[in-house]
Order: sequence, then structure tokens, then C-alpha cells
Amino acid sequence: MPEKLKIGVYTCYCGGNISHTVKCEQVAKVMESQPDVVISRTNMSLCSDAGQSQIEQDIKELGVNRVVIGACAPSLHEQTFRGTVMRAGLNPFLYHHIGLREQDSWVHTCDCDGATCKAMHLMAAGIAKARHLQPLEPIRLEAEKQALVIGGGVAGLRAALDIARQGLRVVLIEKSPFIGGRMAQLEAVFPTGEKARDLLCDLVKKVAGHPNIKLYTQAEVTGVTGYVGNYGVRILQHSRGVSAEDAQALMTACKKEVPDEFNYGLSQRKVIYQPFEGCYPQLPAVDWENYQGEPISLNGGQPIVLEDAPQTFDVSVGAIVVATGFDPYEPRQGEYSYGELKEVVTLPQLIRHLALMKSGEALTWNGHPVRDVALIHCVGSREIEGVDEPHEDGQVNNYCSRVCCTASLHMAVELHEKFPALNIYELYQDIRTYGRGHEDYYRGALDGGVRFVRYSGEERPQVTPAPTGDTHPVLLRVKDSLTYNEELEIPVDLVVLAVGMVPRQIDDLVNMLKVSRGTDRFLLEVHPKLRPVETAVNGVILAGTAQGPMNIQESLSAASAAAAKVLTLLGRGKVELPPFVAAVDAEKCNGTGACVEACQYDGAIALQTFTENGKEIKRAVVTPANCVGCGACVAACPNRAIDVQGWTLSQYEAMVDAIGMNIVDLVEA
Amino acid sequence: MTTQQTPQSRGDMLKRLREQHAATVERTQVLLREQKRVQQEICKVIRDTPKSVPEIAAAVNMPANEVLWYVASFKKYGLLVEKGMCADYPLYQKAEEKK
Amino acid sequence: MSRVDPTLLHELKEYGAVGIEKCFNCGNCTAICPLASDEYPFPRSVIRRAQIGDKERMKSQLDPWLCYYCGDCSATCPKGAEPGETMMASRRWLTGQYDWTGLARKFYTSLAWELGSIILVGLLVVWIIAMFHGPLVTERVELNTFAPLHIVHLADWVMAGALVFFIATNVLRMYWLTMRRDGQKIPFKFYVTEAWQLVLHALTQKRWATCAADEKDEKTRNAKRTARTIHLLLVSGYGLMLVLIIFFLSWFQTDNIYPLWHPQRWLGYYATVVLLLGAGWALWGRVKKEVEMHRFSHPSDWIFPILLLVVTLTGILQHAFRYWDMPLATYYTYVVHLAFTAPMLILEVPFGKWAHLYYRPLAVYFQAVKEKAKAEQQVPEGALAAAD
Amino acid sequence: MNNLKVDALVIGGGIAGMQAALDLGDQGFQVALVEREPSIGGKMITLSKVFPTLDCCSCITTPKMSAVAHHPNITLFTYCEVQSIQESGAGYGVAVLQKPRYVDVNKCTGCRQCEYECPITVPSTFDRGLGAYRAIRVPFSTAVPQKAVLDIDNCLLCGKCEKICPVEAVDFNQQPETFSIEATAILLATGFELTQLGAKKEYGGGKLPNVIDPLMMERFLAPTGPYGRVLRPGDGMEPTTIAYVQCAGSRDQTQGIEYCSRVCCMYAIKQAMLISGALPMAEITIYYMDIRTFGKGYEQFYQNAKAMGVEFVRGKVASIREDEKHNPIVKVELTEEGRIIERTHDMVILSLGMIPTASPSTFGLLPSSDGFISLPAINASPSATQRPGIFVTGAAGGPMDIVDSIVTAGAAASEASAYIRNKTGIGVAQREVAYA
Repeated sequence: MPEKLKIGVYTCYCGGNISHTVKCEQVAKVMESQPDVVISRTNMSLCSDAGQSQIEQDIKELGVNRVVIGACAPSLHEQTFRGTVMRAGLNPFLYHHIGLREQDSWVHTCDCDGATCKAMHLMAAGIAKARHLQPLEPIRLEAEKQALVIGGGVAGLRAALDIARQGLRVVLIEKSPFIGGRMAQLEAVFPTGEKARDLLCDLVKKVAGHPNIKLYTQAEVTGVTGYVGNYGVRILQHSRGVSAEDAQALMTACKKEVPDEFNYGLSQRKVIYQPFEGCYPQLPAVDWENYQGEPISLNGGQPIVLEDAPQTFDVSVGAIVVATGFDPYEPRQGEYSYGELKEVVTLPQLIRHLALMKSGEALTWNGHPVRDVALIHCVGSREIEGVDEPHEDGQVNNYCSRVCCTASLHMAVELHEKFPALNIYELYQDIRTYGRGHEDYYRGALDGGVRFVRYSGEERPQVTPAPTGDTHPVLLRVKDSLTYNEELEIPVDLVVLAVGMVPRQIDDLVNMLKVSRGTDRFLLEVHPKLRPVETAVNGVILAGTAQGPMNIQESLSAASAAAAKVLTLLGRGKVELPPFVAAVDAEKCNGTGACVEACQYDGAIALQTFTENGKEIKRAVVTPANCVGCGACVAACPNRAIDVQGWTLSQYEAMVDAIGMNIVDLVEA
Repeated sequence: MTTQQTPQSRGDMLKRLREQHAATVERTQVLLREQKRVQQEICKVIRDTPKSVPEIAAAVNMPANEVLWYVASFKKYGLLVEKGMCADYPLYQKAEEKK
Repeated sequence: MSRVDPTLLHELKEYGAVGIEKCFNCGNCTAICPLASDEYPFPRSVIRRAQIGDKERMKSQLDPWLCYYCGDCSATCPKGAEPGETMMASRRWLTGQYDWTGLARKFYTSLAWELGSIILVGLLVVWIIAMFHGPLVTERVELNTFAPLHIVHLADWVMAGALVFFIATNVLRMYWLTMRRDGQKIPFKFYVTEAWQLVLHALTQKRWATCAADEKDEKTRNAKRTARTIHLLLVSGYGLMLVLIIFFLSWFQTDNIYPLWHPQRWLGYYATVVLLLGAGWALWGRVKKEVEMHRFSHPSDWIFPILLLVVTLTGILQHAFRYWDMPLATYYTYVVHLAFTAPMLILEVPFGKWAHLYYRPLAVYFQAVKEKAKAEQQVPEGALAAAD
Repeated sequence: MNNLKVDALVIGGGIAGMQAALDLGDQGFQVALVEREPSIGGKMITLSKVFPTLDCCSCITTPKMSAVAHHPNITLFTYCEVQSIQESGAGYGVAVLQKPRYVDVNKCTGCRQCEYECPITVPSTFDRGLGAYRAIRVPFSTAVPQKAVLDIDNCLLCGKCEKICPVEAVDFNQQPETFSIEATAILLATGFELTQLGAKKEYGGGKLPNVIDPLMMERFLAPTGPYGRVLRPGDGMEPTTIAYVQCAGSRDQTQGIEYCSRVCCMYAIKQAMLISGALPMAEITIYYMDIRTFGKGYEQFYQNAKAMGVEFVRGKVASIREDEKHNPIVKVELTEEGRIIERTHDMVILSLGMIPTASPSTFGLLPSSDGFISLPAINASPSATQRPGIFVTGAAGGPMDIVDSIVTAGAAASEASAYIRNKTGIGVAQREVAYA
């Protein structure tokens, strides 16, 4: 004897978001008269404690056994209300959520009656569906108590450490032969002036010495399968090429040199190399891309050819932390005369240039003394569509890179301290020294006599070679809004471009993980406030600048927050997946295999042979953990033998019927 | 923690508390009288026709910002309702007495 | 198009600018200033020109002279950039620019030069008197015997002539830099019709009153009013003294003792009192540093009031000695008095701080002339538009 | 009250504190959360909508408040103040003062009959003094816990509330009580306050009725606001020209605050957008020195506002006076043109800055030169403080927006959990974890 349906219907005002357009009281009134509805209520804010308590109370006291809520988007609060329903002792999937806000009130702000009518239809459809809801159980799976962290920069290191020191195992992989990432290329860091590599060393020491962390350098992800709690990740690792015994000798003997990316091409390095003193691992590595099989003679002996023997192995992890970091924006050829004038460099290059200089040495560039230097802000950031030339993908970097203002003022202060006679100009749009201690750099730069010139993004400064005979090699032209929009000419010896941040080239990884990017091309979180470090893919977590521009402090915080999420996910060794996956009705299935063909996901559905009454028959079998519930198989099945649980065809039909009802009938029902 | 009290002992307790908080009670009694007076005056002004805050302020001879505070309070507790606009000012009228 | 010149900022610092580099151009100072206008958006206009090193504009702008240093800008500056002091330093710098001899620049940027010149001129006066003075009558005070009136008067006129020459040539340069540089055509008639402004502002510093009138805080308002009143009294004091000495020297360099009703007595006493008051107030203010305009002091801010004070005091002493009939004391004080008066007038008036006495009213006058000319240029356009 | 032993104590029930408590509770730690107000929710629950997504604020906050209240691992203490923190054993002993609500929370159902019965009306701090509530009231409609609280300083002691209460929850006999919590780790989430409205006398804040602070504007924009619509507080007029004065409490030496408060640019822009929605005819001007829209999606948000017609004027407002109709008049140099203008608006919002709510010394910590808790390892362990086991999250560690607060909450929770595990020797595996 099936239990009697008792549907509770709730129409939320959403603090006015819905009720400003939709006449919620009318909707609730009409819903009251729908079949099986025992209670229909409205609430100012259903997700509030009081609202949730009301639902609980109705379940307990009125015996409500199906709950229909018309409120915000289900993505926002479906989970919240599942918890509410569950607390009251009802199966959490006996509840249906209708997005009245996104689907109705927000899109029909000028048509209150129409929106109210639509709300009635949507709610009636929800009630119709609710009549067909069946209790479901989430898919519970054992979770691997190990996480993969991709990227050995400061965020990756911090995330790995934070996960590991709480008892989970971590596989940390880094694409390059050495860990430390972009932070290793910095010298003093704001706002404290500490040495970047000292800070990094402390962190690396902890990571390297931690028993729960396995570190792989020169390694990258080549395949991802599985789901939260049970990801199978294939990793390819290149060989180091040298051993502890022969490394020094080989490095000495190696003759081939290439521009050193650690110094942004300002110096050369060998193809067997260590990027900087104190790097980790200390063992030099072979740069296979540039080495290209060139024989090396050790002490006049037989020439040796080093060989890369890449290894592939699989790891099982419960969650994946993406900490792939950023690249400094590389200006286009000719952008601010970059690449055309030798006197135009990027800020990261200047940092390396200063690091390479001996202490007490005068500032020179290209052999010439530098007396006047200009730093241009927002290079590759805050670009304007229709003004700035689009990048390869047709987009412009319309975001702010967040760190460049403070970084370039930090540089200005440092330059002023080291070279007091230097004239420094900062060409900016807005000074964004927002963080703690950052404004001090602005003040420090002003106190040090740095001149500020404010340009508009619509008219960026022009960098041109100075006419022959001028006192300086480069002439900047800029319309300065601080000088009443007059055009200024600034003769300088060096132009420094404060380049922004762009995401790393990780298209393969993005495709493998099926995570999405925002319009800024950085990886996208689910919601900046509700789930700020999680991606839409369960178990894939973001840490650091892969998500967007951040400074070191912020990267560390984001990485720790990511670690907290991993711990919450994997801490108890189990994960729960939503039950909205395909289910085969054995009675109806006759093994056509159409579903298997239609399925896009590995191992989600397959034909299996059963013996029934002595006959061998084929039937489709779903592996719930691999199914995403897309419904492709449902459409393909000629026998209506497959349904996606929670979204069955009969439910759809009931909803369509309700949607199609005449409003008068609906009201009079 | 609260113990079950008889009405008699409750009355005694309140009396005792009022003695303890004599200064507060005195101050709030003055405040109450003032609030009652303002309420009566404002309600009188808007009993028949809806009025804007500056109009009420002129009628009861009080600063407009103070009147607005009272209006907000009366609105919250259902003593008056908004009744349309006059230029940039919303109009308020006394709510009908609930029976 | 102007070319940025980083040296101007350093130059201004030599003229005593403080904090000018701290300015991040928020515009607070200009908006808080009761005297700034769209045409003269100072102090930031001045600060900005200085920051980018636009020397030509710096030279040609009247803005620094239109400021009376009420100090609102400095008091409310969010960055502590002391805009008021930048205006002060710009006035010194401009004085140096107007002055073709180069002495003003030397005096403002080198204390040794300024003090040295004062001492030199003082010693010169002493030497001249020592060489050419008349007989020393010791029985009674006979100043005119010691320093014959007609010679002193002649020297007076020669000095006045020199002053007029230097002032006139510097003023001409000021006129050239500020009125002719920007290519605006200014009909001569406005120089005539607006001339009254020059007199009015020289005598009353009328604009200064605006600074006080705008002030909301009563204490600050009173302080501003006091500052203006005392300054006015001071100006009236030395103005009067100058007139008296140049045209009525015979009243002062005399061996007679006039009765109290005589203008020599009461005018002299009035001038003496206000000079003492003004110079003393200025010096005391600079010691206390309570009001904005006195928080920073360039050497030139000290030297001028000190000279004024010494000159006044020696004047009083000399008067007293004659009263008490002390011939030698009178003669020596007279020498000392002249030894301070001469450098004060010769150096401070055309090349020093005192130059603002005429540059400021001139700037107000020029501003008025410019505005008239601009208004006239705009009227026909408007009229034409209306006719269309 | 009995003494309580927990793994972590979170001080402050704003968004950062709630999130940190949830992150720790979800990992199975026992957490106590102490909030000085009668309800959790902090500043965030008073807001209208939040940037850059323009989600309605209660949609984000109220479920978190509810989750905190229902979490099996979180014990909530509202209307409590931390009095001292002493080192004790493996952690800290914290003395907490429970202020009397004069309402028995175990009995109160939040029916609000007492509130309707109460004869005394007082300015509502939730509405920043511009709305009203009664001397006994539920603090606001979505308060957690949904329990009444009696303001004894404005109480007539007439006893009406006690009489009407259907569950006899009103208890005039309640006394302040002190109890102690022993915690291995402490998370400070004490948040921020705005600088004083009247701090810069040139702006006339607190004197001119139509010059207000941004949290007041949040209340006007919120659907539960005091007027139910945007009106200016001076006379109830629907404003048509509205100005924002940026850096009214930050980056100003004369106010002793030289740092940037980090959120003001975005909240001004956000409010401008919301006003444009509520009052389509409104003209909104934002007077600024630098627009600091640095976060993810913020620059685009700024550009959208510009495209919507919000006017951005570069210049620091020097002074505000009013005309005879109490319309504020703003004086500012248009720095890009060198013109000085005086512009009359119906209403001016001073974008005040952020200062810490609690003095760091309360927790035995030294403040930094900016007054916020100093972060000794900002570039290594950004939530660590000078005392081991005490961590900071949200605006207590410097001005911060909600997005950053939530991330730092996760970070502080992560640091705290590692610390607790290290201190107590409990690994992830052994921990008996209770889940919601």
C-alpha cells in the first residue's frame, strides 16, 4: 500500500528578489488547491533558519512527505534544503527545487502578472513531478586518502604541506625539474621585504622532509579517469638525465647554452643546469627540449649521449588540487616598443637584472648608465575591448592583475634606495595598493620623489626612440590626467613594463579535468563566496594563481583553504555522489546496445551477459560512479528501458502536462 | 534560571526591579510619554489623507528626520501604510484598525 | 606638449619647499582653498607644474601670488604634502625668476649670501658715515650736524631711485612672463580700468578676508582674522614709515623735539607700535609653530622680521636717546639704525621677502585684467551665437 | 554553566567566523563559536546584495547561519563576550561572559508577541539607528538564534512582555554569568567597524542629515530595510542625485588612517548599480582618487557600472555643506580638468574606512601600526599570529572583502586543524567524525 502523498509547497520571497515581481501570495494560494498538497506557504527567506525550521516542522507535524520549493537557483540552495528535509527525517530526494528567481522574477521584471502566471505553471509542474518522486540513496564510495597536487610553486607546496600534515598522503607533481615556481624568481617580497627564496626554502624544506608527500619533478598529467574520491591519474615523468656522481662533471663539461628562462633570457644557462643556488632538488637536470642529444665529453673521454627515458605511472587519488600558477604577460612585439627597443623591459626582467648585478654597481642597461627610468602599469591588464589589440584567442585581458601596482611601487622604492640619483616615473591608471602595508609603498615612492603620471586606458602611453641628438635614447609620450590632460614628453633611459598575470598554458589539463575557465581564462570556481576554491568538478580544487591573479600572501591563503576542502572531502575516507545517474529497467531492456553507443563516458554503461531461465541475454548495466546522468542513453533507448534517477521520463511528462495547462484550469484545479 | 512564579511574586519582583533601575525607568517613562504624544499627533495628521514626511513634520512641528524615524517605526509595526507618491515623496496614511 | 624636467622639484626644495613630492594629486587642497578658481586651480596647479618640471608654466603663472597662506590646504592634506608651503616656496622661486640680477636667487638659496650681503651693506653704511660724517657735537644732540640732512636726504633719494629701478625692471619681467607669454591679447584699456585693483589690494589685501570668511571653525577663523589684521597694521606701519622718511625726512632727522600733537610724534609712534607688534608677532608665531603658515620657516622668513624688529628698536632707542639728550648714544644708535635700515631696504625690498609687498597686489591686478580681457573675448562669441 | 572543552574556539560570528567554524566542524572538530551580538551573521547579514555577483546577501548568509546553528560539531554562544585568554594545559582557557538576554532561550519560540506588546520604541542598531525596534525584540527577521532579547537600558519594566509571552520565557531575574571554554586553538574573527561618520569635520557627517554611511545605504537597499525603499533620512525623499565620497575614512593622514580599506571602491560601485536598479532615474556620481577594483571579476564590474551611466569623477572631495533644504553640496576639484565645482546632491554617502572591532590586546596580541592584529608571517603563514595556536581570519586581520574573508577562513581553519592535530596527536584516521 503506497503511502498517501502529502505535498508541502513553499514559495520564497527571496528577500524581495522574487516577490518584487511575482505575487507570491497568489501563487501560494493557487498551489494550495493542487492535488495532494497539504500545505502551501510563503516565506521572506526560506533558506534562513526560521524558514528551514518551518519546513522541518511541517514534515514532522503535518506529515508532509514531498517538498516543493520555489526559490533561487537550485545550484545555490538545493543542498541546503536537502539537509533541511533530511534533518526532519525525510529522504532528501523527496524534494524538488524550482528556480523562480533566475527563471522567472529576474527575467520578467517588467511583467508582474506574466511572471506570476509563469510561477504558477512552474510550481504546478514541480508539484506534478513531486508526485512521482521516489526515495533515492546517494552513491557512497570509499575514498582514496591521497590527494594529487599539480604544481610545485608556492601555492602547490603550501597546499601539499597542509594536506600532508593532517595525515593524508599527497602526490605533488611539478612540470619543471625544480620546485619553487615563480616565487623563486623574486628577490625581496612585499610587504615585509623578506627574501623570497628564504621563505620558499623554509617551505620546501618542510615539504621535502614530509613523510606523507611524494614529490615528482619533470612530471605531468597525461590522463585522468574516475571521480571524486577515486581519481586515477596517469603521470609521465622525464628522467633527470644525470646522477649525483656525474652531475657536476657533466654540467662542467656541457657546452651548449640556451637563454636562461629563470632570468627571463637576460643570461645564458647550460642545458644541464641548476636554476639558482639552493634550488630543490639540488641535483642538476637535463633540459631535454634543448639538449637534443648532443654528445658531451667527460674529461676528454668518450663522448656520452644522455638519454631521456620517460616513465609513466598511475596514481589513485581522492582529490586533485590544481596549482598550476601563472605566467607573466609577455608583451607583443612592438607593444610599447617591446622587442623593438632594447631599452624596453618587463618588470620581472628588471627584478632579475637587479639580482644579477653586483652590490654597489651603478645601474646600467645595455651598457649605458640609467639616469631616468619609467615604469608603465597595466601592461597586459585592464585592456579595453575595441581599444587594445585582442590576443590570439580574440579576447583582451580586461581584468586587473592585482599585484603589479604594489610590485612596481616596491620596485620604485627599491630603485630609489639603491640609486638615489635616479629619476623614476610611474605611469599608471589607478594605484591599487590595497593590501596591508601596500599603501606604504605608494607613500614611500612619493616620499622618494617618484613622479606619477596618470594615463587613461583609452590612450595608452607611446614609447618611441628619441630623435637623434636627444639626451636620452627613449621618449615617452603620454596624456597626463593629473596635468589636466596635457601631453607630456618624458625622456628616459629605460622603460619597465609592469606586466600582468596570465594563466599558464594548461589546455590539456583543463580538458582532462573537465574544469571550466572564466572569461578571463583563469580557472573558474563554483561560486566566489559559497565555494570559492572548488571547481564545478567534484574533487577538483583550485589553489593560487591558477584561479586568478594573487600575491604570495593570498596564494598561501587560497592554498590552505584548498587543503581544508580536500580534508573535508577525504577526511572520513568516504565520498557521496548524487544518485542522479542512469538506471536500467531490467524488465524492459533487451540489450540493443544503443545506450552504450550513445554514452560519452568511459565505463559508465556496458552490456553484460546474464543467464536467465537458462537463456543467455544481454542487458545494459550502469556503473553509477562513472555515470554523470547526462541522459544520452535515455534518449537512445528504443524501449524506454533507461531513466535517469530523479529525472525520469514519467516525471518529465507530468511536468510538461502541468506546464501546458491553461492557467484558468490551473487556478480552478 | 527562571522558576515558576505566582502572579503575586512576579508583581513583587517587578516592583523590586523598578526600584533597582529607578533612573532607567524614570527616563523611559518620559520617553514613552513623548513617543505616545508624537504617535497621537502624527496619527491625527494622517488619519484621513495620506501625507509626506515634510508635510507631517510641518504639521507636528518636528524636524523631518525625526518624523521619518517615527514613520519607519509605525510602518514596521503596522500603524501606518504607504499610500502612493507625491513627486519624490512617498505618502503615508494611518492603517485601518484591525479588529 | 611639455617635456618633463625632474630638476625643478629639487630646485624648489632649495627654495624651502617641503613635502611637495608627497602630493598624489587628489585635488583636496585646491577644492578646500577659498581663493582658488577654475582659472587658478592652485595649490595643485603649482604643485603639479613643479612635479613634472614645467618651468615655463611655473614662471608664467600668477597662482602663487594669489595665495595668502591661510593653511587650510596643509591642514587637510591627506598626504601631509604641505601645499601651503609649496606656494610659499614658489613665491620665493618666482621672486628669483623675476629678478634679472640673480641676487634674489642667491639670497633665497644661500644663507651665507644673504647674511653676507646684509653685513656687507651694513658695514658699508658704517664705513661711509665713519668717513664722511660731520662734527660730533657732544654738548647737546645735533644729529643734523653729525649727518647733514640734505646729504642724508639725497642718499635717501638715490636709494629710493635704485629701489624703483630694480623694482620696476623686475616688475616688468614679471609682466612679461605672466602677461605676454601665453599669447593672450590684452587690450591696454583694461590695464587702466583695472588699475584701482592694484591700489585696493595693495592697501587692504581684500582677498585675504575671504580665507577667514569661509572658515567654519571659530577658533581658526579668529586666528585667520588676527593674522590679516596684524599684517595690515604692519603694512600700514612700514608703508607710513617709508613715506615719512622719503618725503618728510626733515621731520625725523631733526634736533627738535616736536609737541605731541605734531604728526611726527603720533604718526611715528603709531608706526613704531605696529611695526613692533607685526614683526614680533611674526617671530613669535614662527617660534610657536601653532598656525599653518608658521609651521615651516625658511631663513628668509626669519631675517626680514628680525631686520624689521632691529630697525624699529634702534629707531626707538635713537628717539629715546635724543629725548634724554644723550648725543653720542644718539649718533651711534643712528649709525646702527642706518646700518640695518639700508640693507633691509636695498636687499629685502627688491630681492627678498619684502618683494611680495608689490608682487602680490600686482598679481591680483594682472588677474583682474586677464579676466576682463577674457570676458570681452567671450562676449562677442556669445552675442554672435545669440544672433544666429 | 559548565565548563566546555573544545578543539577550537572561534571568536566572532560574522561570515569569516561562521565559515571557519563550518570548515573545522566539517572536518570533525568540536568547535565553539562565541558572538557578542544576540545573533550571528555579523556585518554581512545587514548587507543588501554582494559584489561582484550581486547575489542577495541573505541568500548566502542565512544558510550559513543556519548551518552553523544546526551543525552537530558546533556549539553556538550568542550575546557573549570573551573577557580573557589564558594559556592552560595544551591550549587556552577562555573566560566568557554571557550577557543576560532576560529571555530564556530554551523556551522562547521567536513568536515576537512580546515585541508587539512592548510600548517602548528604540532606534535599531541593526538598521544603524535609522529604523526602529522595541525594547524587547527578535534582533532581525533572519536572526540566529530566532530568540528575543530585552534591552534593559531602555526597559520600562512594565512587565507586559512577561504577561503576554505564551511560553513564559521572559525572565527579569537573569544575571550576567561567566563561564570558561578550554580550547586547543583559537580563531579570531572579530571583524571590523566603520570609521566614525563625523571623523572628518569637513564632510559634516553626523551633522548633515543627508550625509550617511555606506552601511546605512545597505539597509536602505536591503528588502528588509527601515523604509522598505531608498529614501534619504533627512526628510523621506526619494533621492535622484546621489554621490559617493571615496576614501572618506581611509588613505588620509589627517584622520590617522593611511591604509586603504580595500572594499570601499567595490561597495560604492555595487550600491550605485543597485540604486540604478531601484531608482532608474537616479544620477549617481562617485568621487574617487583611485578606483581599486582589483579582485576577480571586479574590473569588469567597474566597467559595467561606467557603461550603465554611473559617473566617476577623479578628485578628493574637500568639503560638504548643505543648502537650506538640507541638500548636501560637495566641493571638489575635477583633477582631470583643473576645475573646481560645487555640486548639489540629494544625498551623499561617505565611503568610510575599516578599523578593527576588537583591540588585539584583548587577546594578548600586539597590534600592527595600522591597529589590526599583526601578522608576523604574512608571506609564510598568513593567518598565524604572535601566539601559537591563535589564528586570525577575515577583517580582524586587515580590511578585506567577503570573498577574501571566506578564503582566509578556510586558510585559518586549515592552519588550526593542523595545529590541533599536532597538539593532541590525533590523526585524521583516528578521529571519530560526526557529520551533519
